[in-house]
Amino acid sequence: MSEASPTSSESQSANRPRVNDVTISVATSNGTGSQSANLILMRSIFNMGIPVGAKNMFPSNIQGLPTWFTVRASAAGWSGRRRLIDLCVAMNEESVVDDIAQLPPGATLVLHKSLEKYAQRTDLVVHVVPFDDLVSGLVKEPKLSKLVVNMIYVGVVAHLFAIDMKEVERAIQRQFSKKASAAKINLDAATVGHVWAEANLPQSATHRLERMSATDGKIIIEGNQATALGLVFGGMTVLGWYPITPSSSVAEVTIDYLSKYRKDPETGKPTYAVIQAEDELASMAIVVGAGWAGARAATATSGPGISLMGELVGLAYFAEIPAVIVDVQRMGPSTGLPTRVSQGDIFSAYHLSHGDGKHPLLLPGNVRECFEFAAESLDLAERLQTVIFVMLDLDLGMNLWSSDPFEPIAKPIDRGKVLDEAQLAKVGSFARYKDVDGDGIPYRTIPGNPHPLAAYFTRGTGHTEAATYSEKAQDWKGNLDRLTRKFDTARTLMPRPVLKAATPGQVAEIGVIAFGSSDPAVEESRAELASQGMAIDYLRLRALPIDREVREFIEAHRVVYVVEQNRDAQLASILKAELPERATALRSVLLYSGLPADAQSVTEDIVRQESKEGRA
Amino acid sequence: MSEASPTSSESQSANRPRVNDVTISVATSNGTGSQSANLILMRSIFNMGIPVGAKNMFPSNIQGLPTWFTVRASAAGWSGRRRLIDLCVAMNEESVVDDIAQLPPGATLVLHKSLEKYAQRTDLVVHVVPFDDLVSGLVKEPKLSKLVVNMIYVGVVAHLFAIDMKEVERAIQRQFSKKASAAKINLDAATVGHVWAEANLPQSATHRLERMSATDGKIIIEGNQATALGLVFGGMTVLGWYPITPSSSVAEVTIDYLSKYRKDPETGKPTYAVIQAEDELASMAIVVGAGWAGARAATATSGPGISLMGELVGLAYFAEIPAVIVDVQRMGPSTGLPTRVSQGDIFSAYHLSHGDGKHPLLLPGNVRECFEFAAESLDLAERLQTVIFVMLDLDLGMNLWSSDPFEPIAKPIDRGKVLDEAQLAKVGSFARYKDVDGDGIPYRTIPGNPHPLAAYFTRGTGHTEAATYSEKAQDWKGNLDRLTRKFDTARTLMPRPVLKAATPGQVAEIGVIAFGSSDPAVEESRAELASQGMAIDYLRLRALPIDREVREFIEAHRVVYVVEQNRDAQLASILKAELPERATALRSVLLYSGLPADAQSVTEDIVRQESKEGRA
Amino acid sequence: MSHEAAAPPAAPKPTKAPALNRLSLDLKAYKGANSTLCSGCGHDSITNAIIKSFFEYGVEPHRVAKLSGIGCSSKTTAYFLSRSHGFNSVHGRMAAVATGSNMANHTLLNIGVSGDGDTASIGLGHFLHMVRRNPQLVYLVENNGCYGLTKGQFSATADKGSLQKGGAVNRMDPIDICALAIEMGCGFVARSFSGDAKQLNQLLKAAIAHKGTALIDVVSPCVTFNNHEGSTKSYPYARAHEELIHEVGFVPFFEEISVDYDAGTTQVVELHDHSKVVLKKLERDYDPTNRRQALELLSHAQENQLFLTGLVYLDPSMPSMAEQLDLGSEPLATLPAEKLRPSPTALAEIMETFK
Amino acid sequence: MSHEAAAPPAAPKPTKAPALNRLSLDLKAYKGANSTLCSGCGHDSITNAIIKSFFEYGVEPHRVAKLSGIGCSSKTTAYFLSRSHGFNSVHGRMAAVATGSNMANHTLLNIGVSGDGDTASIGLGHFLHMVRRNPQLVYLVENNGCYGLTKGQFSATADKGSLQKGGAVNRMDPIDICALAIEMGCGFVARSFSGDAKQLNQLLKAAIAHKGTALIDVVSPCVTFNNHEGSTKSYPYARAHEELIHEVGFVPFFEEISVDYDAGTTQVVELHDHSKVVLKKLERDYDPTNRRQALELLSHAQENQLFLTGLVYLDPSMPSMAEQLDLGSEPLATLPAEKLRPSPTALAEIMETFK
Ligand SMILES: Cc1ncc(C[n+]2csc(CCOP(=O)(O)OP(=O)(O)O)c2C)c(N)n1
Ligand SMILES: Cc1ncc(C[n+]2csc(CCOP(=O)(O)OP(=O)(O)O)c2C)c(N)n1
Ligand code: SF4
Ligand code: SF4
Ligand SMILES: [Mg+2]
Ligand SMILES: [Mg+2]
Repeated sequence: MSEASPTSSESQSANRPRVNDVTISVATSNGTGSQSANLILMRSIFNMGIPVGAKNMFPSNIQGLPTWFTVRASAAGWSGRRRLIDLCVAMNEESVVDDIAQLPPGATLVLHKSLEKYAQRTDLVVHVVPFDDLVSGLVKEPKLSKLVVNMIYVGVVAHLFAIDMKEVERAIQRQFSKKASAAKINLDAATVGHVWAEANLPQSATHRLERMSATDGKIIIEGNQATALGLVFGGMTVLGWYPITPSSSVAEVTIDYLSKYRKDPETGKPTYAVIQAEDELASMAIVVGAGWAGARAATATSGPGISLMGELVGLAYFAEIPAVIVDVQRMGPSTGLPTRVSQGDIFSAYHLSHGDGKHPLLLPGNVRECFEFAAESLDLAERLQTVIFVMLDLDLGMNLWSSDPFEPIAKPIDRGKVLDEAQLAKVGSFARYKDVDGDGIPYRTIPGNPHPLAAYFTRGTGHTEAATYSEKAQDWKGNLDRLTRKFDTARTLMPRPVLKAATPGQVAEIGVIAFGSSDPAVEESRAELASQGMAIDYLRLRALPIDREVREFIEAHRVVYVVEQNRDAQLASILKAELPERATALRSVLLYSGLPADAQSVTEDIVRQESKEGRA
Repeated sequence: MSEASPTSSESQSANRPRVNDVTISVATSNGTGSQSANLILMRSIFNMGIPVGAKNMFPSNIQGLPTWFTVRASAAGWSGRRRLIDLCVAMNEESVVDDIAQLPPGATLVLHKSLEKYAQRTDLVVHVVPFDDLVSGLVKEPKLSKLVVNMIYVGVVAHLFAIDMKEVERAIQRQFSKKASAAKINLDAATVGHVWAEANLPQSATHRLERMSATDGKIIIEGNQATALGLVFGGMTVLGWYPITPSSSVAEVTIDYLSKYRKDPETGKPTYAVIQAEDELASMAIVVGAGWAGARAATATSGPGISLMGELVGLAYFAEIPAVIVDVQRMGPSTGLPTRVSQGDIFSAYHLSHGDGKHPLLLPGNVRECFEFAAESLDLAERLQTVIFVMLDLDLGMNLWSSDPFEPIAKPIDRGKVLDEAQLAKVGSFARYKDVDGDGIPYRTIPGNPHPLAAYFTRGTGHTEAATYSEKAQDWKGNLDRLTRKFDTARTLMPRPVLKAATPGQVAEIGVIAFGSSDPAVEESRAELASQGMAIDYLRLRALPIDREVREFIEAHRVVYVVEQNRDAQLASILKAELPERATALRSVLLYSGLPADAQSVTEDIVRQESKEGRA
Repeated sequence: MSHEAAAPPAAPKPTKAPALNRLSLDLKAYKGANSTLCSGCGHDSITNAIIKSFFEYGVEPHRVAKLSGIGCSSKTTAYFLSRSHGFNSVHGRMAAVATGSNMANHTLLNIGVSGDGDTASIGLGHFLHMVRRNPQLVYLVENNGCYGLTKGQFSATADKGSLQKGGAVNRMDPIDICALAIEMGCGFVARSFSGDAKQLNQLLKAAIAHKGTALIDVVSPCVTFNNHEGSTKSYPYARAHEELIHEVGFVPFFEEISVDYDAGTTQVVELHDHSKVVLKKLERDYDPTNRRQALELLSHAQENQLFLTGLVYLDPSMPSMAEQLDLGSEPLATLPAEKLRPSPTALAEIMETFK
Repeated sequence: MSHEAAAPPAAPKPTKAPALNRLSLDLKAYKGANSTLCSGCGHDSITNAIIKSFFEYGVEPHRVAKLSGIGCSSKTTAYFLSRSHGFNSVHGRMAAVATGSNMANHTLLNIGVSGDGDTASIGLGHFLHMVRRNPQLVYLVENNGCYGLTKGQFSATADKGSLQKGGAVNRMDPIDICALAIEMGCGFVARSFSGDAKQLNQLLKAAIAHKGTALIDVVSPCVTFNNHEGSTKSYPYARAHEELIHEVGFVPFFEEISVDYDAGTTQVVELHDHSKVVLKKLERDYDPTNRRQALELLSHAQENQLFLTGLVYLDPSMPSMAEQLDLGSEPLATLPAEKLRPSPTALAEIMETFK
């Protein structure tokens, strides 16, 4: 589960317990119902007002393989993965050897009694818990006890770190709000664990949780859920999709909210249509057909789906059809690790399809941006008449993130350059692929427009400004050059990068560029590096293609580390090709083990590279 | 048909006719049978010992749209497209206005009498030919006369440039070797044209063809045919394909030669299997399945097929299955211009599929290399256990090129690191994905191997060295890093680039890099530039990934022009990302009008860019 | 029974078509760009039949969306109805593209033109899944048993034993697009011949009137690559072998039928817009509303290599995709933007559930 | 007739399986890695049936290639025959991958395991085209009416009216994989139930003996996502509704049959390796060698939502793909390199034609 060999834990350094800074890992096997116990554990801490995040590392099957859930409470608000675990609840024989081996000295191990024999390390605080005995006092039915046993460790952990049992209870009530009996049995189990621990275990000497108020008014949400809400509030009208991990919940949650919030108030009829297609070729074809016919159409998929959509994306690029693709990236190539984290589709999405062509990518870095960019993507697709990718990854998309509640979208829906009958009558002429405004974006009409000039013929083959067939060299080149202009317009319309100077108003020597789910790790790493005396400016990229700010940032720094979660330095390659003058200033920090990005790996790599240069 | 506006023709400069340096364009409409007349015209010149090449610019339909056939005779051996036409035979009303407009002053126009009214320019030598009258004296049947009329212009052109009618006759006999009656009527038609022209037209004052012996022993062949022969002689055993222009003839010609030359002499049974699949997904899946099961398997396709093959190519990359894809590139994105020339799939092929991954590309630059590289690709695929792309384009693949006959392949067939039963018994252990030799290439066994250790399980998901399922970070990363090592091994196994110094033994200030069908245009351009005093070294790239030579070449020159036939500077981007230190030294010369590369465009662009720098 | 022997369809009486249709449009209003197909290509006859049928039915051109894949056949959408939006998409995906188009605007009539390669090879899966969904669509397969545009390779509908121009023999049984469509629940399945303009005209008008997907598989000879002896998709072969299942007549909803039909020899089926399909018996007793009979007819034809044309199967009652999606009268494509964004209150309400 | 009431297959007499098969291998030699599926998953029962059948038939493990797509079902190729090469490829393309594998080595027996999503959704086109080509392959669809691995969405074989775990109703008619396979000319088409180990065992052995593609569509409940009330692919539903078409028995070529069968109640069909399929009549008079009858049976079952299991169609004579490709006895994969390159003389001869 972790790539690190144990090193001495920071938690050893102080004598008094660290407050509100702990990482807990629960190792179970999937399909055993540990998920709700884990959520309750997280929620209890959240309820105490402590910033908390969770990462679920689950296998690509449905039941029986090792799975890990880590909860990180951090007064400082760090929400990235931490490599070193402070407390491990080890429930699974299949992974217990590794689970124990990778704990740092001084860490606490809560061990299922049946696994006692594995507890050979003397540098750990080991608590063996008779889970089976405790649960058998509660329920007899084996299936139920399998589920309920997990709640017992919640009680144990609550005792160890002084989590308020009132908050555990609140979290249980919330989780089982529709099933009082389930709430009761789970509360009983947590209580049993708590009572047993109180009687048998000392509280943690190293860590402690104390109430604060940093989570007031906040929400906890997954990026896929936020994205779904963005599509619903962004006015998507057609969704064509095909299930694939880790993107399925984007579509599934979208469908749920559509059915609740997107009925026409006058007629009661849906203002959307959804089809679960037979495959990704069809889901993209549906999006392309719908976008052509005037819908705000989207699909959600992951890497293998992206590969299958290539030809149709090329068609949409060239025929200039609005379309949105949400790509919740997983680990490729090939089927890869469907339940692991990667930013490996940057290249394939940016250049998708044969022949020339580039597509704008939105790169949300947190759940709020998932919401906002998903909504924005529909506007951009229609404004630019092209395919817009919204790039998430499994960490951002399927893990739980705390956030301020999302604000209503202020900007009205933008349908781009569409000429309806009246407008067409007014302008009096129409050539589908003519650059009327000099921004490379032509006007379009929507099928059904009754104006005699409205109809045009869409094709993936060479065409003139008037959309007639042409194989003429100058028509082809003229059109392709206009598409380049359009892409340059896109640069100005995409969300701007977020700039954070190490010292406000000053420019540091070193810069870092990152995007997406790397953000928390990079922020934490900057803090770590700052504490080592290394000041680093940060540009968080929020879209491709790049514009002025990125160029200026790279120009302003001696060296810029590009942090990305893939092997091939995909973003760095794009930046080098676009900014050859600064190609040598770009260094890569590459994370591609499949685990969510962590600060330490970033810090170590930057320190290593800087010291090679004799700078650090 | 051409992007150029007329400029004064070079052919004007001398008083005496230029010898063996003429470009003829015949404008007809497709499906009218002009093809055989054009071939005979070309062949007649070839038969006179004069280097000659031809380019067919045909529309993407079957019958009735404008089509152009250009024949270039060049004592110097230049075989690239020439932008300026010396003689145009205009037979097609649909294109005649453009055809005439773009002729340079002083050019000769042979005009169908029915088009006489279009001959308004006074700066041309215009010969109006009563084709209809001439043909009606020969045949009455309208369908036949439509075919035969084209032979009349062969006779006319023969007269104008003093082509030996004996050679026309030989060419006709060759063309219609199986149909004496057709040979006769065609010869009659050519003779009628010749006789009429002798009686009515002066010979050309500007151009003249004279016998030489530069074509003795040479062949004329299309790149697709050469590629097909390469597959047949390279020992391909399985072909899965789906028709697509301009690649179909690779498969079709392969099938022809397989059936003639690839029967087992002992059993009379085929040593190959071919299936025309239902689509490109299936043809690639067939190749992957066959490669996995031990075949030397290949497919041929073009851009849209490449897009569809993405997911399966990713599988083959990751599961390490040998496979060959011949990509006869056409103009994309999307359906684009299926019958036009482009090198637009460099990016998509090199990076094909989602997630991390890169694939070796072979870049033949002439028909001989089409043959050799196609054969070599099968060895490389098995040696590297990966997908090898053989990148042609329509110009190289479907136009006629003169060449020395192909030499037998000396190197024995290489099946790579395959362990059969006996070898496995000897080594005594087997782990499918273990880097035994340090070159990143593991060993494999072939299904059916009876050794108890032979069987392994192939998957597109994460796996250990022993090919068991794994989601562990270190297994994933270790495997991906080994694949990087394997790619580095590929660098050393690919065909080396061809280096041509402007002055042997010296390094010029300027370098040029090009590949594929750009070669003749670049060579001619170098000669043009040399005559303007600009010395240019040339590295002809013959494969990706690049190795040492390319790096050294780029390092050695102040500036390197990368000539490629696409808009997005695809090769240059790859080079910039791989060689950031020299990124600023790389300039692009981009040709993307869909016409075959021509020297003048290259020359003009280099001169323009150099003079911007104040160097030229 | 050869086609020449067949009497013209019974109803409506063949009269000279009036110069203007019920929308006061002339035939020209239904034409398109000039064809660039080979002269004599079957596809051009189908184009003409489409022009005539849409004209006669009086379809408003702007209420039509023309969709196609890639192939000679797929090009033809440019050659009719130039006042309709058209979309010549990519190879084999038209069925799914049309599905999307119909989702965006279910008030348009889609006409999809495809080839046998486009539909039965690369597009087979999408075609079958589209049929299951039943979007509003006249789906025409211009079936020449080969890949015209890529120069004549066999397609999956080539008959067993059929010869390629170069002499190669097709060794596989053909895919029967009609049988598969019925198997997947298509409510309107017909087979016709590009050379049988009258039948095609009646079938097309009935297809226009049909609610949901109407499939017409039209044998349409490729004169350039598949019109030689030994081909079973050539003009001579099709002309010699076409056998009518019945005579197909069509009475649009806006025309009165005055005569009564003899129930013994004529079957009348009413479509959802109250147009009527009038089927006059010839040799055989055939009820195209019987699914089992339809499948039997096709397998009988396949086994005996018969070329039967007519309306093979008709079920006017199948719910259309738009009905299944419960769409309202205003198409999604043109819903006002205000209707597409839930209120800030709704967002606040949702946010509460995540607290 | 419910399954519980059915007597065990007639021949061969059920005897305790011997510990070693005719190759002197034990059952363990046919096992694979431990399953990682949910406990109780129907797919695991099928895995066991495969292990048993290959053991009993005495297939040499190294002469088997295991192929699959993606899905819970597709994972199972890792759980049997660990001494055979296996290939868990990509979603929906296994049919074409297996075709390629069979071209490379037609002497191997392919066993392909797929899911209803893998075969009837994304892979439908390839599946049908593979069937037309008839490679040597036992093709199993582990049909649970849903996408197990992606957590239970409806697949295209979900019955109309079937309920999803969350309560959603499936509104479309299911795709009948067996009917489509017969339509495409498949020579061996069977339907079974993962809970009916005996029938599955006999069918699997018959499929192994069959020349060409043998399809077995096995209803295989997904205990985690599709085993609830309202699902028609649950254990309770399947158990309650399974109706045997006949009793299927299999006599391998290496066993003598001594008894004579009563032609009135038993039909015996000989396969190409001289194994015999022995079908004992139950309630209905059904001849699975009659294609028309087979299609009728399936459409009858579909219309009446019957769950009929048994051998639906059998034609042992269809030429296999290898026969159509005229392949020799040595597989292409292992032909010596010398046989793969024509001589220099041949090249010279060809070069002449280009001069
Ligand atoms: C993805 C893809 N593969 C292949 C092609 C090449 N291609 C163009 S048309 C065609 C077949 C056309 O056959 P059919 O659909 O029967 O139409 P026809 O030309 O016979 O009318 C093919 C294979 C393509 N355009 N795109
Ligand atoms: C191209 C692609 N699309 C989607 C997926 C996600 N996916 C994995 S398995 C599966 C469906 C599996 O359903 P089925 O074939 O019925 O197998 P089951 O799990 O039910 O046995 C899907 C959609 C994928 N792996 N690849
Ligand atoms: S090639 Fe065949 S299908 Fe294509 S236009 Fe010509 S005749 Fe028609
Ligand atoms: S999810 Fe369903 S199909 Fe998958 S393993 Fe579990 S029970 Fe079987
Ligand atoms: Mg066709
Ligand atoms: Mg399933």
